[in-house]
Amino acid sequence: MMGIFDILLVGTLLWIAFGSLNENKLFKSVVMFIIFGLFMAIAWIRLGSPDVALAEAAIGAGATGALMLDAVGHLRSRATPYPTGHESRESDDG
Amino acid sequence: MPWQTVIDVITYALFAASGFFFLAGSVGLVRFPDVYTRLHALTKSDNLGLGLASTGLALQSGSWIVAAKLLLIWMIVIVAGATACYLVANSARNSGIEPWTGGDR
Amino acid sequence: MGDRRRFPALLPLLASGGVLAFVGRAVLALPPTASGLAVEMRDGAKASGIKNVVTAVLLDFRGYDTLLEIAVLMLATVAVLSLREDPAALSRRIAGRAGPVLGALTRTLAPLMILVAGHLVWVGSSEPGGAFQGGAVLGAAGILMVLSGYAQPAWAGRRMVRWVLTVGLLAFIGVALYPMLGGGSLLQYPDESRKNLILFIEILLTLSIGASILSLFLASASATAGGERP
Amino acid sequence: MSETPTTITPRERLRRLPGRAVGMLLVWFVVTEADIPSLVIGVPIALAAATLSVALQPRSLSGVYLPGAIRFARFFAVNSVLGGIDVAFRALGPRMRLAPAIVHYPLRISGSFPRVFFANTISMLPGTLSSRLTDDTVEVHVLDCTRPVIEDLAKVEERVADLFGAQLSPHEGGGVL
Amino acid sequence: MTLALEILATVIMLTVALGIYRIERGPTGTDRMLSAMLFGTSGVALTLVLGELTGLHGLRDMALVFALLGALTAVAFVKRAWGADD
Amino acid sequence: MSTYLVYTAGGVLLYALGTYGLLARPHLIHKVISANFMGSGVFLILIGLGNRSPESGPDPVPQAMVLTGIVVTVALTALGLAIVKRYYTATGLDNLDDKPSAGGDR
Amino acid sequence: MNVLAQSPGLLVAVPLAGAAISFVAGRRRAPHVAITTALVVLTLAVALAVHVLDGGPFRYQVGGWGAPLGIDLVADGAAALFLVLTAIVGLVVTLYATAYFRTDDETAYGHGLFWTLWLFMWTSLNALFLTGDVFNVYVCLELVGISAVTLVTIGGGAEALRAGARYLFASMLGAMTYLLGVALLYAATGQLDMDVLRTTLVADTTAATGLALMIAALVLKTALVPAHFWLPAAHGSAPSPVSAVLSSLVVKGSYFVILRLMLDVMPAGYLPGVDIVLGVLGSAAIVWGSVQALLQTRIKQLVAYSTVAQIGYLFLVFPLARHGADVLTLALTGVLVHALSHGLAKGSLFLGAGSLMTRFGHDRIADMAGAARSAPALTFGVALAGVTMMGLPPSGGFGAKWLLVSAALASGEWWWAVVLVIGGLLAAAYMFRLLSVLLVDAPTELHASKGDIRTEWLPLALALGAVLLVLAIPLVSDLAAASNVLIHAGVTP
Amino acid sequence: MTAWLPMLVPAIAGIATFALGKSRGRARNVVNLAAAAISIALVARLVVHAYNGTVISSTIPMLPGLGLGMSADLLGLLFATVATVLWGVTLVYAIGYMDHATDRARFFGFFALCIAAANGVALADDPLSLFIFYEILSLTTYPLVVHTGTPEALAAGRKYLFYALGGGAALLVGVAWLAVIAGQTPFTPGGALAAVSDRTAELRVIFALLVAGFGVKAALMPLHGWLPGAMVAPAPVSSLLHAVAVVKAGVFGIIRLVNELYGPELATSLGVATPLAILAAVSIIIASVIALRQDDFKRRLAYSTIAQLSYITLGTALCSPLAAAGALAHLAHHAVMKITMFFTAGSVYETLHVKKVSQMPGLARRMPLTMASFAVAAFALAGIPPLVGFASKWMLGVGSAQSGSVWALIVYVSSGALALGYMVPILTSALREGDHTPARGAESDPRMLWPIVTVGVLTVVLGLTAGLPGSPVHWAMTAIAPSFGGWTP
Repeated sequence: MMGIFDILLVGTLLWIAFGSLNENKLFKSVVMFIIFGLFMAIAWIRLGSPDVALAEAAIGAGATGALMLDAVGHLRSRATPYPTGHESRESDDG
Repeated sequence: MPWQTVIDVITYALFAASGFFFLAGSVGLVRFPDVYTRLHALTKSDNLGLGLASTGLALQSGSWIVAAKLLLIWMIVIVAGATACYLVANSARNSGIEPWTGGDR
Repeated sequence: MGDRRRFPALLPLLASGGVLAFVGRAVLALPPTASGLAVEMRDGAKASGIKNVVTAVLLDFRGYDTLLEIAVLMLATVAVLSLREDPAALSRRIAGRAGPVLGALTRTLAPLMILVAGHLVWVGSSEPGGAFQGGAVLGAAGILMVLSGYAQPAWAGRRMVRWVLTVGLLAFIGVALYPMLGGGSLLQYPDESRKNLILFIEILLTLSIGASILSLFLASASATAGGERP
Repeated sequence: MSETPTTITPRERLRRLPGRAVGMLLVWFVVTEADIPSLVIGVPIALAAATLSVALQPRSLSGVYLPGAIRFARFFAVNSVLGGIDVAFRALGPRMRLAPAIVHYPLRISGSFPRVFFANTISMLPGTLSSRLTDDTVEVHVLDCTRPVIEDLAKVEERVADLFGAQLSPHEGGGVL
Repeated sequence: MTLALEILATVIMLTVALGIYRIERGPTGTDRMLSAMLFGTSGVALTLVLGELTGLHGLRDMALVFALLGALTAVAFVKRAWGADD
Repeated sequence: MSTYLVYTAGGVLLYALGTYGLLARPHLIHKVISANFMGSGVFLILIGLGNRSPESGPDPVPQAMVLTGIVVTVALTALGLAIVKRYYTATGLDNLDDKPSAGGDR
Repeated sequence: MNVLAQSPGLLVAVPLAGAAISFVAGRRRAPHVAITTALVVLTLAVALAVHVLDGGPFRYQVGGWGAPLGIDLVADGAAALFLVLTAIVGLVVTLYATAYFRTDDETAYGHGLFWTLWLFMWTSLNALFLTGDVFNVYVCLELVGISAVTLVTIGGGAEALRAGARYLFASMLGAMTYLLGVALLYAATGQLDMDVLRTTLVADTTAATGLALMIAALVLKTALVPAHFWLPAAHGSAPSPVSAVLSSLVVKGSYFVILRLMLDVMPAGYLPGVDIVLGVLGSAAIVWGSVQALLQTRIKQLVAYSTVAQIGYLFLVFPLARHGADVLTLALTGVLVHALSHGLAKGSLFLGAGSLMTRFGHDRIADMAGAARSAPALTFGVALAGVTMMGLPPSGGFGAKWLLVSAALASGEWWWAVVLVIGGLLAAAYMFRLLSVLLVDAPTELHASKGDIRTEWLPLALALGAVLLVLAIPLVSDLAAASNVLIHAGVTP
Repeated sequence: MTAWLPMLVPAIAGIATFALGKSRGRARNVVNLAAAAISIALVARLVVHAYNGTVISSTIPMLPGLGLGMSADLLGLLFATVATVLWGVTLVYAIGYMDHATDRARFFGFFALCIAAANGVALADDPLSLFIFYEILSLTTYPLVVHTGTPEALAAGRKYLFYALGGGAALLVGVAWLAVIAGQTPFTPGGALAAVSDRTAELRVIFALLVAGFGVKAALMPLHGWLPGAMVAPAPVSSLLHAVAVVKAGVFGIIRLVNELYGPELATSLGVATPLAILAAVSIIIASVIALRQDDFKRRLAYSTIAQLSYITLGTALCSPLAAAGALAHLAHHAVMKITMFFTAGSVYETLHVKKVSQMPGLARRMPLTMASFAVAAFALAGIPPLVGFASKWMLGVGSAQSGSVWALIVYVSSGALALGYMVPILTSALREGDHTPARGAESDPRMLWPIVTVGVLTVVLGLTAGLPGSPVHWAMTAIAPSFGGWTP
């Protein structure tokens, strides 16, 4: 059973990695990358390395994702200026 | 029927239900027509799936403190999930993504 | 990197294909069982009294690597700080508080994250966990607070933050140098205080790592994005 | 919906600290799975966490009403399961029965935290998803507008009010977008 | 029990893999974020199940971390990368 | 097919993929991501091959190495993104080839 | 505390502490921290060299565990040479930078974080020269890489950022490839310590692949042609003190590891053909780099391409190493002298180029006429550094070229000598292209503004060091004889 | 240590000159003149020692197994004496010549460094040391060649560098190869390579490389291309460096190479001497013929230099004791003659801006003393007795006849005739009536005039005293004798 799990996991990892690079949509690549980190954490569990898994989870779900998304936001911010129509509707949450 | 077997059977059932809800959530994510509806699928089924799985695991561990920890985890997931869900829906609304109202699918 | 005007990605393709073949062959040539240094390390860890072998390897046997690793992290933080834009411009851009929903989340989760970070450091000696994991959670708490407006990017260069950033590394160096006074070598913890010294370092490192990760985000969270657009 | 800018004195903050610290210590206890020696470091960390908590949320968490809490928990558990089942069947069904709509629900409950709590609860319950919280309304995305959404939401609001031991004014109604 | 856990793990794995389809399809950035959020829940479950399976109880801490940080990505998306979609 | 080999093979493929991406993808963020994939590939190989000891369990040394590696990779990623952002601010470019947009984020 | 015996540990810990302290010290006090650190490190490096000269190479067990459990530092003659070089160039660059980076703009030069970054780089270089552990090399390389990349970008500006980005990705590619090599090597041998590997390495596909990958990665980091694509932009667009450090020290760091792996760790012929390939690439680098340097119109680009060329010389030791202990001794001493003289001279050239650019306000060689009159010391420094670059006597560069030519002739493979000679002539061509402009008569009032005494004389001091190195060659060859490469090759001093 | 001083004193003077900077002209002159005086005294002391049979030498270790050696033997001291003495004379001339020039600190500094290098070449004890100073000489000359900073000066400098560095490269390989097969090989009269004389093929290649290296400075055709162009340098530079130090370093290298490194015997048996001799002979004839057709005064002198240097090379390559001694003596003699001529050329240009032979009519009246000195030197160069050129040419001729190379004798005689052919037209042109009005008072700046007269007189005096002990001729014979196994003239 776990053989299937392993192959599924590794296959998914490769799929994500390929999908992330074989893509011109930057945001998609980044989301793929974030997901990739989380899958890696699962892979570490399977490889009997909980310390690594924990580190990968903490960093992958936390800092890396935030940094990447911030970078995407930055690169988007000047390439295509935001429409200004939303400002009046904007709530302080979003 | 020994007590452990009862627990095991309950656990199996919980696991099966959990798997079902996880699967349903993902199918919903894939099948539903727009962001908002997909969010529904995501927040409800998956949290339920996690809750059921945690309950099963708590039963198996047979320790109150572990059960409490699993409950804590579940609660955190719910709070975080609800907030994330709200934030995403909110941002989708703000960015002008109109909800699907049927018809074009 | 490659001439992609005329031969799209031919060179990279060759490179990665070559790597694949070369490394694949090497991996397949390996015997299916081998133990590396596992046995030595486990025996060594038993002697050093740290139950989590990985932590023993990280902070004791190969503590020097970890010292430099911490240096890498701090260096990267300094690097990102050096790349940041004018702090005044930053705080103009990132202002405003979180809304009630996000604010509530932060107020709930941030203290919990501190608890969990502390827990990860504490269990590090026997279970999975340690300074980096704890620090990462701590940093994430910081990032969450930044994102919900409870922390200001302009803090990134503050002296107080600098101290927090540095204290782990400084403590580590101090502890590393301390055995030299007694004629030992760098990082040669005295046996009687080994565990406590490691815990001491780990706690301070957690603080610094957390501050590092937060600063990495703070300093680079530079321009307009998301809800903060003008 | 900003909070009223009343200043909170350091004394007040200090007064909240012990309670929070005890709470945090309880969480610590759970997180460490009842590891007693860990209290050496747990106590200071719980104090630190409590300090942060107070710093972030100097206001009292507006006393939770215990019987209400139990009622709420039961209500939430049942409805959450129902919500899951509801969505699961909609997702897995051969023809997805979806009739989504946006509903504006005027808030009756007061206080920042209860309102957030209400909005989050909405998101976890069958067929509803809060998508915008403003000063006086919450905007809700519903999966099936054929159901009596407003009534359901009103019921939820009552439960939440019950949890916080508050009374609600009668409802003036909302509308489908 | 092991087999049940293994099956559950595989199923959860499968559901997460399914979620990747949503990233592939989009169409908006927000849709893509959903998959990341999916992991916030499924990842916790997967971690817990695998932890039980391998006997590494320390993994409950990892699940805790996943749970705590799960929302962070969504927050970052909303606050920093908002609008970074199609 | 033993478990370690599945992950190691995955690591090798991942590494090759990362190499290709780093060399061939013009967008700078793609390059950062590719480098991360390379790193993850190497880590998988390291720990995968460290899992070949049936009697003594996973080798802790590769785990320690990978932990160090992860920290370093995070540092590199953060630095890379910071540079990419500054570069973009300064030039409006997201690639090193002077193309207005190397594929962009549409 | 026995400073001599503790010097390896201190050589890493002291600059690291300096880096940390300079960070908290703030923009104003950081230079003082840096200068103090530089002086201490110089003392320690000399102490280490003295210790090695007295008692031969020694190992330093960090943590007291010893290989294979722990990490050992290796202090041998070659390491001592590189450490002393780093300390000397480091001190001069530090002093120069106090003048060069003086500004009232709070945010200029990375918010005044140059000092911290530089001390981190120094730490990592020292660590790299000392380490005896292949994984530790990876960490050191990353430290070097991150600090180097950041220092390139510290001046700001699109060019620097572009160069920094390119450098960063090259650096990432190199680091990951190196780590992959370590992974395979460890999987095959179960060892990380270089000395243990040296005694236990047997013919094995995986281990060989690992080592080949490691060397390929290090070659990329050393910017050997054709992996030099990142270097000219990075070294050319960084602030001058940074360029000086990058060119004179940083490329030597990864080169030093190649040297250790190729000549010490691996038995002869372990990777058949790689030594020849490295030699051929080195030769190609000499020719290609020099020709490119000849074509540059901007002063720092010229000097940067000169680095590409000069790196090539360092790789000629590998094909020559196969010809017995005598030739190896000559060749190794030759590359060590070359590394030293190039380090000093290239430092001088980049610092000089920086001063010239400050003086003229631009970097076009063609418009630098009259420098000889308005800045004689500076021009003289550049000229002396040029002499070393060309390998003309009396200079360290001459000693290096002599030793390498002798080694080539003694090995019977005279074609390496031809390469060396051609390289020297091409170096003369590009250096005199620069010098002849500087010597041209031109109205000097435009740029007669007095430079700071540090920016005028420090380049000259370094260049003088490079020239006078010729007198220190006996000392260098003593240290070379005390290097593990020669000792393990069975050479008795 | 004493053996180093003739090199170190000018070197220190050079550095001191740089340090004094451009403003302190008087101090600079004092330093340089004092250094010249001290150097002359030092060399004289060494000469006395050498004549008494004690060769002072000293070696410091430099490269593994190889040292940097200085040895004050008679052969080297002859060159050192020429360089040092003429430095003193030239300094006086240069101070006058450069009165209004710019960048004088740089000029005099490198000037002194050049002399230091030349003395180093002279006293170097082994091929490595010789090579090192030889290269230093190349380098320190470059700033002097391009001193004026004009485009043509830069072009000439570029050409000079091209040749000098190419030669240096050949030399490097040759010397290194020699060191690889033979180790440290101090110059020994009669040859230092006996131990490795069986490696004939390698030794032939090395010989060729070394000749190629020295041949550049010795302006051996076809390596002479840089010399005529380099005449754009200020006159003192041309005179001292191109007539004395630089080119003489080349031929001196060949003398060391043939007589004291390979030894005449080995050079003959390897069959490398004869090709060298033929090359030199061809150079003599071609250069002389070209000189005939030059209108530019300094260019004509330059081609004359090429021819005269090949005299020395030819004499050395004949491997006959008398010819070798004649070659060595001619090294000194030619220096004195040629410096007179270049001084004249510089003086004429600086005072009247005359550059071409065709502009000279009237010059003899305008500058009688100068032109008289020039005439003496010109006749000496053609080998008219009893002037200085005669003695050495006689020795060269007789030596070549003795060695059985009659063709060499014919070359010498015919080129003597050619020398008359290119020198006499200068004199006749100067004697013709022209537009230069006769001078009132001094012809040119006395600091330029008197050095010319001094070297002119020297031309006569040395010619007259050629037979006495201590004269260049005697000195050369004493110095060369050991190379030919105790040959006594």
